[in-house]
Amino acid sequence: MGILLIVILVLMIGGALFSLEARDLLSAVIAYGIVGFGLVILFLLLQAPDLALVQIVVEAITLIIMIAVIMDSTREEVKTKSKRTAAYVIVSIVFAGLFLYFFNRVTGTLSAFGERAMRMSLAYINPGAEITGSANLVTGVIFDFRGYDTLGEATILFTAVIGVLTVLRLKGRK
Amino acid sequence: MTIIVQKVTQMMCGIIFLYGIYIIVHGHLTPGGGFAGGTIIAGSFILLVIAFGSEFLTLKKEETGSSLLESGAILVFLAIAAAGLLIGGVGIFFVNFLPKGTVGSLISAGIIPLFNIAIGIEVAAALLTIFLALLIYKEEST
Amino acid sequence: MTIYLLCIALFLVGLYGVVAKRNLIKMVIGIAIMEYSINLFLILIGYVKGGTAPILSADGAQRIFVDPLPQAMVLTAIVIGLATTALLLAIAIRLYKKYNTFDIREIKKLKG
Amino acid sequence: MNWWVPIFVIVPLGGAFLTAIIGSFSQAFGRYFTSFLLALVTAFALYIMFTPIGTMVYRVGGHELFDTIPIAIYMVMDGLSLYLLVIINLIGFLSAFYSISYIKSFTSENYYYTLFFLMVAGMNGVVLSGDIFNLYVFLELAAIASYALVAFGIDKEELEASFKYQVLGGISSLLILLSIGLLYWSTSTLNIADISGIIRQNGSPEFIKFVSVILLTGFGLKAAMIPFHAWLPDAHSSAPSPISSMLSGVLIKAIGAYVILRLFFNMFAITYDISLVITIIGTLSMVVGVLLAIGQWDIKRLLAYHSISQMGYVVLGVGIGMLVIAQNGPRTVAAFAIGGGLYHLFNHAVFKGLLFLNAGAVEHSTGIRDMKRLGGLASKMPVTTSTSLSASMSISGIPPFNGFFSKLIIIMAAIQAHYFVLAILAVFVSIITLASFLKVQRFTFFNKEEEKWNLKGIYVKEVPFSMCFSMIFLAVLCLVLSVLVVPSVRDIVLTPAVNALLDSTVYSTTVLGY
Repeated sequence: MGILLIVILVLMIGGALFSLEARDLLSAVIAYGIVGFGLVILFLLLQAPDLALVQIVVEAITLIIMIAVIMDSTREEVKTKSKRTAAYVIVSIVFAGLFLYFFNRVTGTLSAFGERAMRMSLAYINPGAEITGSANLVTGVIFDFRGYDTLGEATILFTAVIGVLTVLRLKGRK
Repeated sequence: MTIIVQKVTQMMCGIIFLYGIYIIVHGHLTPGGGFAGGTIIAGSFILLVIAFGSEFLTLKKEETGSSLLESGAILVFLAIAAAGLLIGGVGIFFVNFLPKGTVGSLISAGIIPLFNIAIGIEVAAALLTIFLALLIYKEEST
Repeated sequence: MTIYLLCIALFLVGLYGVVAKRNLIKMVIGIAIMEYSINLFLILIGYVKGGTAPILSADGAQRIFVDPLPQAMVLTAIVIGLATTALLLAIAIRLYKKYNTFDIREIKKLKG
Repeated sequence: MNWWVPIFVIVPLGGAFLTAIIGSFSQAFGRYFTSFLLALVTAFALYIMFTPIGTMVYRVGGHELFDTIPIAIYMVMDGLSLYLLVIINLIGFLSAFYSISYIKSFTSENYYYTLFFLMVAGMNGVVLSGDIFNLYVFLELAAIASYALVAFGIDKEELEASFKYQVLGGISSLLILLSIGLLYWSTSTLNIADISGIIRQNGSPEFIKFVSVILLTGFGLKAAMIPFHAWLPDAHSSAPSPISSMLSGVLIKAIGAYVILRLFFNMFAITYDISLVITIIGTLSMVVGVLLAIGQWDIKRLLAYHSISQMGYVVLGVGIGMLVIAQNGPRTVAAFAIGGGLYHLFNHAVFKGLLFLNAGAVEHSTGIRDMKRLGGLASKMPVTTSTSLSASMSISGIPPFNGFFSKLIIIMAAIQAHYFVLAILAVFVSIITLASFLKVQRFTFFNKEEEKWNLKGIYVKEVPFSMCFSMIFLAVLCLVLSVLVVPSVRDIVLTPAVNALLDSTVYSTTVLGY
């Protein structure tokens, strides 16, 4: 399975790079879709069907909204006047390399992929179903053990709606 | 949109809507739950709006309605959570005060299905409101 | 270990998009990509070798489950990401209507 | 059971949802409801502050420990949280009351008050949270509400400032989430007290340093410390004035500085390196912020740069305390320095809140923010002028105003800890601040050009009652807060907050109960 994960992840990185470099905004948004739907497959492979379900619909709706935003705009990106000198590229590559190096170094001592010991979630798995009465343990965690987080999360969505309505008013001042 | 798209949408929309409800109601048994189901329901409405288009005034009315529905649903969510403060005299926020039932049956898990339904309505209304707000803005500003 | 590094590489690609790109939509995409990579990172942490999705089946068989807590966290993070993206896009379309461009340098130039 | 702990989150959230529903039928509802509810919450917080009850630990959902592992989300109300709660709700109440008149010139007031409630709820949630992921969720709530509020006027500058703020805020949030993931990978728990216990025992120093740097970058962006300050001047000067006062007065403290204090004192063991980095960041913010402020002529932009500088004082005071603790220096000196920093935090919330409200009053009456075009408002707007004068004296450290005492404490602590350079820098910055605010006073209010307004045909008059009330209240607070130097008052208000930080292991033992 490890190989499959890596192949999909490399595809996602490629999609992300293409999306950021594409001239046409519509192709950028479509390529961004590759990343999102790749993530759906990874979620399924990593045994998170709840998330795959949420991600696939959220991704679809985000794409619809994004396309609605760019559809009747000048989609062609303005040409950059070669400000991106070689030094700029080198600095970003060096930064990325250093970050990855340090990340690799400090996480080398941590548990390997798929072998982490559980602590807080022990109680969520074994007696979890008895405590919450929910057969889907993730739902049990979301609405019972960590229901308070879910309240915050629902409120954030509410905030975003009010924010969008605020920003899209036609007139701000009387 | 063409007649083909409209006919297909007409046939599919109800099924998608029902599927969303199924996902919400079975949130504590199968993968999914309020968030996934709510997004699916919002998707079915968005599909309808895209396929058929709509009068500007109708859109405006729908937007007000869905925005109100959203606020109401999240208020209900908060009320159920805060009811734990009053019930039983122990004063615990987010306590699961209803009987749990047997694990695996549809009516079980206490207040979790109620939370799922409230969140489902909230998410569906929220996404629909965002979409409609963008659509209305594009019509108004041109 | 490779998989974690690739995940962080995806994060850095998103960061590159946010920092280096001057187009509002590209910047939004960059933020969204960073968001995705962090979601994936959390799920990778929660994976247990040979584990199955944390849902009790009707037959009552004992299985190894993957960690449900990161899944709950990622669900929250997805919704937060959706909220951020929606608000950013609303402001982007508003700016577009005012300046007729998504390019942040043009916007600065027009503002004077 | 301490059933009232979650009230601080439930009440503002309920207020927000009610305002969204009822406010869409009647615009006036939110106007009065917001001030009313926030006044109640403030009174409640003050009542708890003056009732000695010690640290409160509240388990949401009521789940007990499972084999000594905390499984519920914890809400922790110790001295520091309570101190921040009072500041947030007090400034929130006064800003909301000020908004009654100020926001009348905008459309869709109900959205404004809903977002205002949500921002306050988010900040209350952050300071009460004892769980790092929960803290992140409420931090995002406060941040997203503030993004929308910055863009509330939907003019060009506001939208652009909001976009910039959102992009940088988004990066910082994701860096915070990345470090939460790393911490969860290493410790398999999310409870701050539990994480603290585990990484103090067997966390590798390299790993902790890496996570600390990412966390410091994330929260430094939220708190607008100097290398990460780019968004603050735009966002804070474009927002409506009551919101600027909330952002500068409270938000950067509650979701930036407070979390840095909580995590680096109570979660990680204090090390010399991190203390040094925090002190350097604080000093840099203090010096560079004020230097950037000198050249500004836009009154709100100038205030925004001063916010960076004054937050530098707070971080400097706390950083000196950390350095002393890290070197096993005398605890009294550490307590003195931390106390000075926290005292300045409250003072800054009060006088910077007031200064932004003054700027808003000037803008409300004249429609101008550029100081070169203002002047001679002293006789026309007596309340604004006098309150602004007291706030200016307070921020530049003139006795007997509160700013003088907190700066004095920080400088004395720096001398006692033998950081003479830092003490001299703090005095130097204070002098520049004084010069800068002399300029504000001279060009905005005095300058003897009263006829100018009549010539321009702008009829300038004093602002309405609700705005005057908030400004006078804060001006009085500028004087009253000086009593915090009196030991008996300080022991009630400030000392519990300092003690919560001073003993870095007490937090985890109190929260977990073993």
